[in-house]
Amino acid sequence: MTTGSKAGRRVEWMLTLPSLLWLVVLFVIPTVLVLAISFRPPTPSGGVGDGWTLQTVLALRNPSYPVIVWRTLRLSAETALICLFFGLPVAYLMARSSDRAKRVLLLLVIVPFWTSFLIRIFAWKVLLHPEGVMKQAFAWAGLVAPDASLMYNEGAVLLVLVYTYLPFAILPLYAAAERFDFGLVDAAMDLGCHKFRALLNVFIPGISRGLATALVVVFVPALGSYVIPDIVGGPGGEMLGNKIAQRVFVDRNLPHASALSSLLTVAVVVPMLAGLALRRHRVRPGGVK
Amino acid sequence: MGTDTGQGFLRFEGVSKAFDGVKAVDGVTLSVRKGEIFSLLGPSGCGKTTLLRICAGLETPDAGRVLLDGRDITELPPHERPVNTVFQNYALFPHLSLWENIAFGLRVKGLPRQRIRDEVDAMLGLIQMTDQAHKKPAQISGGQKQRVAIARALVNRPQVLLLDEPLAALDLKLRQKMLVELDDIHDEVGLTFLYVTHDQGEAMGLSDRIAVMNNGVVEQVGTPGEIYETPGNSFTAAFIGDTNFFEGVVKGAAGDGYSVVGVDGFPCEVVCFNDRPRKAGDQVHLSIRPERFVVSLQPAEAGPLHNQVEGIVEEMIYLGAQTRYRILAGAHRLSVLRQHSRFLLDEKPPSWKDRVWVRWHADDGYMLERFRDSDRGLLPLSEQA
Amino acid sequence: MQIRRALSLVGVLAAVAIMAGCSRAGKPVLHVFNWSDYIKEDLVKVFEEKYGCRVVMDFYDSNETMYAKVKAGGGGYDVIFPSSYMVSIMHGEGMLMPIDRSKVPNLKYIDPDYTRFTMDPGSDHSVPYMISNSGIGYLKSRVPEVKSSWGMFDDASLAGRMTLMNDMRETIGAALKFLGYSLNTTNDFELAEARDVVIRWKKNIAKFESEQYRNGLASAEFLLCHGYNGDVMQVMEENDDVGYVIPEEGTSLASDDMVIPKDARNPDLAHAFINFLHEPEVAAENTAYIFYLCPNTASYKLLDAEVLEDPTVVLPEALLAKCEVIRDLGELNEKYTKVWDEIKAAQ
Amino acid sequence: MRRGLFPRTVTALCLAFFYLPILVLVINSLNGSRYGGRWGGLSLKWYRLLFSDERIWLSARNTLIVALIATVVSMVLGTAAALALHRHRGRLQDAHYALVFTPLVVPDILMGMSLLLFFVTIAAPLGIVTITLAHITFCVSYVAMVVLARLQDFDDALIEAAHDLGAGHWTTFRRVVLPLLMPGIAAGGLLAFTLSVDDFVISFFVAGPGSSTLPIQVYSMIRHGNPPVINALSTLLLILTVAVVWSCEKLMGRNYADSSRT
Repeated sequence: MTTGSKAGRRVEWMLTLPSLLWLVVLFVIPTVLVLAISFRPPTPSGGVGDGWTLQTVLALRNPSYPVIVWRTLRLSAETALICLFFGLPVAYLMARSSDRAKRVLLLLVIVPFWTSFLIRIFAWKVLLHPEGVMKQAFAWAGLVAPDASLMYNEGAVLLVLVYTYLPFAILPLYAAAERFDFGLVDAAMDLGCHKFRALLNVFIPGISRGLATALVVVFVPALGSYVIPDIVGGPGGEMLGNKIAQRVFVDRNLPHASALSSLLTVAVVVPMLAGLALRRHRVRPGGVK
Repeated sequence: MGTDTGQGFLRFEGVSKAFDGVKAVDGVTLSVRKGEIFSLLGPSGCGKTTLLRICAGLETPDAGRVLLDGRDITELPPHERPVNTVFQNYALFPHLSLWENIAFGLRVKGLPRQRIRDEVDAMLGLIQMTDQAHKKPAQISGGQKQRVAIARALVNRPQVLLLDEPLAALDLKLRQKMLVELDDIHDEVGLTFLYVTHDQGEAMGLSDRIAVMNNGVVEQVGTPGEIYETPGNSFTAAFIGDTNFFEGVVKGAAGDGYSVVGVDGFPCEVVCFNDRPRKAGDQVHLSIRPERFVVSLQPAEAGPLHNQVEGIVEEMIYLGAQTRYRILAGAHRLSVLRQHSRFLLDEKPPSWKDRVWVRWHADDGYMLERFRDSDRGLLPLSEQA
Repeated sequence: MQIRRALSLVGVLAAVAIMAGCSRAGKPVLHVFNWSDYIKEDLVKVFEEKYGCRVVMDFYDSNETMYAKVKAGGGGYDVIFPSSYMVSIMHGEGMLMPIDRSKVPNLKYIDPDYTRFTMDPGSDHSVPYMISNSGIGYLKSRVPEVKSSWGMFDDASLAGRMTLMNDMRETIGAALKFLGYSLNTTNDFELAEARDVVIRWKKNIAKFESEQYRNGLASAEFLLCHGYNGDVMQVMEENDDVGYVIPEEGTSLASDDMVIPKDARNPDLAHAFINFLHEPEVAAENTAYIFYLCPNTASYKLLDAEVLEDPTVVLPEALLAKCEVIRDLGELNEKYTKVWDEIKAAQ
Repeated sequence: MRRGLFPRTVTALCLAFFYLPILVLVINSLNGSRYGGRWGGLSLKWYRLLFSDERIWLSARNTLIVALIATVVSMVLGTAAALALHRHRGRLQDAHYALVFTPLVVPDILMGMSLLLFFVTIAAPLGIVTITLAHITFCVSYVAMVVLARLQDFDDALIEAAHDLGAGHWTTFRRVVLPLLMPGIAAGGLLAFTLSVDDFVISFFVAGPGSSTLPIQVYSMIRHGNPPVINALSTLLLILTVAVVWSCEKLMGRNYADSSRT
């Protein structure tokens, strides 16, 4: 086509420039700003001081942070793994269903997406209410003490995280399973594999791209969770997101908030970009034709 | 060699095009006469499609020019050229009805509504699809799509119609039927067709003239008969039809227009027709088409221009119209076609493991220059046993 | 062409949205930033009608949140309701507009006794709104043996069903009072002791919460909560099983004031709003509804005796002597932030 | 091969898990008691309260305005970006791709935080404008990705065919590329709209006085304890959602039947 020509270049710039400029101004510059402010001192009145300092970043060594960072990583990883565990059979069933059943199942998975996510979290508060039906049933069964609360602990945070992100895991898994050739499973069984082994050895590797995507789309947003631990988490369920929000909305310590954000940014964006660079070069080599 | 230097309606002059440093088209000069069906024939990757796309304006050549009716159109963008293309997979617009697909070019030109309606309806009549006009491309068959694609191009009255392997997506039966239809359409509209194909059968059946292309260059231009009977080189001989190749050395002359050739692995020397000045010691390829051999269970009497070798039937494949034999003769395996003619049924057909005699007349062989090394992979050189 | 249909639907929606906007355009707008449930909404409607304007309210749950939001470019509010110590911080930062006394004639009703709670006795840049105290709200039927002490948070039998405020000055202050120290202390040892007390309490509480405890108390989600008197009293209106005690060790008193930020877009209307809330009838109605005391002398006469004699609204002198107003500590505020961080991070 | 018992059980459990909270919420919207745990008789009072709560409708209006603008702008920017990424190769597009892709994986809170700092630094007054700018920023990437996926299936020969038939760049774009991409662009727009309407975290960071969107309002209502009204609101939204999905499905279903398979 006209890729190489001058007119082609002009068209390319015309198409590229709007989104490029927009994202540079409203995404790159703000992110760099966060990184920069991490090295500024805070002022007691809640502003950003002049000059440069390592104090803020070094303050991250304070023992209170590793606890939160570790909890954030652990809860996110647990969420991702649980979502994969439950998402896989669902995606498998969907991919093997008739076209009509597929559509219905897909809709059933997507519709909760379209109810406000805050409202769904709030519904869990009602479900887990210490005077609610669930709790009373548990107490009656002797599973929990009569005055105990099901909420405000790490378990509740994990439960609601899984609830929120499970559809995000199902969709890419389903997309991958849908493209998978189930004849391969039959072939493996024909070659003497037990059905479970056949699925493990053929189906799982066959949808590895989908698995990776599902893992990323659950794990990464979970790292930034803020609302869920805020609403159902207790004093011991704080995650990195809550700390950032606290620094911004309560302590008004922007450099500290920036340092924490930078930590999260580096943890998320750097591996992402590296993966992207690798994949783009593998998948889209050079030109078309 | 073999390039056409005469004046023509559509002319390529020294056209070259490279992709990522690889030459797809290398200094091609060709001319197409007005009103003829001209085919570009060659294996995939030979540059024929690139040449067609250069003609359509979809690629810009790195060097050379394209002239249409004496006018240089090299720099003209595709939408300003008086040529139209029938694409390989037809490229019908899936969101438009067949009627709208055909009307597309006229609408873009901004013709009056009534005129568009008339022309599209006439074109639908020509391809006999008037009753399907409202359908979407997804709802019709491959053959119908092809007809619509042709109609969509023809309705613009191009000076040249470019066809990029238009039959490749069809099955064998349909292909044969469409070939006839294409020919009919050509007769009816009397346009110049530039036809790209890798299928020699299509090219032979349809074309007035063929340009055989390989590695971005034109190997030979000629009528189908010329190309089959007197291939310009080993590549053409191998690509057009099936043949047996033997590497040989000219030993000397054998009367007017014949030479004696020594072939390694043959027990005897071979007499062969020679139309070029060759002297003893020249390296040549000897090409003999499988249908030119005669195979029988008894040796025949030798004549002055007869060749005969003895061999063993290694393999036989029944093809319906004929039988293909693979016969080990000396150090060579010969591919031989035997027609199932009534005249030959007197004799019991040779069978597996039979000792047979393979004969051919000196005029049935053809001597060619040796091919370039780069072509080696393309050639079905007879196996050395 | 369902796409075209969808697009036209979007167009209609847009038109509706814009028309909904237009119908209200033209009226002046007063942007108010307030604590939640800290004003009787009906009074706001009265004000809107009287001045032909529209009042838009946003809410916050702690002084720090409010300050952070306003500081972070959340300008454009006309009236804000910070506690006194926050008023002095904001004033120090030059964020406040001086009060034009001529536009607030009702200043004459301000209770002179009130001056001991405020840092701006002359109403130079702030006008008092309400006096509040913090204490313990609880469910009478579930916590029959309630003690009027901060020590209640050590009661392991209520573990997981109690809340402390998510407010560092209030919660650390409660622990300091429990230990018998001043809640404005800057003494490191006292603060460290208080920190350990809160960390101990933390094991028993469901969460640090400054707003949802009202709802939690009302629905018996929580059995015992650290909260403000008026808030708990409002819950009591709905659920008479709820009780409120002020710990005998003393507690924090807060005077929440009304201020007009420098960048207010509608200062005249803001002055009018402040003046309106000090109309004796309005102040009385407001106090009777939200159960905080408005220091407006003329309004006292209009209040029910029940309210005036309620020891949690108007504190008895003996208890009052043990209470303190939270003060701005300037740079030393950071000590509290640090202690608060340690509390939050403790396992 | 039969569909096993295990996938079916897990799927049933997951769907129950998805819909249990929603069921609770619908039931509670009709519960006369203010507090979830107790049943206070069937009542529509929360719906009446909802319709008289001006703040909810104001924030709904804000949400709608933000979402519509964000959707339209991100559809334009995203489509252009997708076209550039699809058609061109080279360093510029590599960088462009990274730039478009990264916002998809950056947690909300980081985007909210960085945009807040940015707006504060340039002294932009926070409000509905900053919310809209923020929403466009994350919506662009989603639209671009959806359209790009659609472009992968796009037959470039159609563009060549249009040129060949005499159409210039603009005509080709308008009459061939755009109509064929429209389902993709619409899908991207729908996604952007959904995301914008539901976004809380980013809006919360960059919101200013009186610019509350519906999620911010809902959050504040959850915190300040006016839950039954939220239940009523979300029940209504749910009914609306199901109605829209259902009618879309009807329309699409008919459309599929029309054009069979491509």
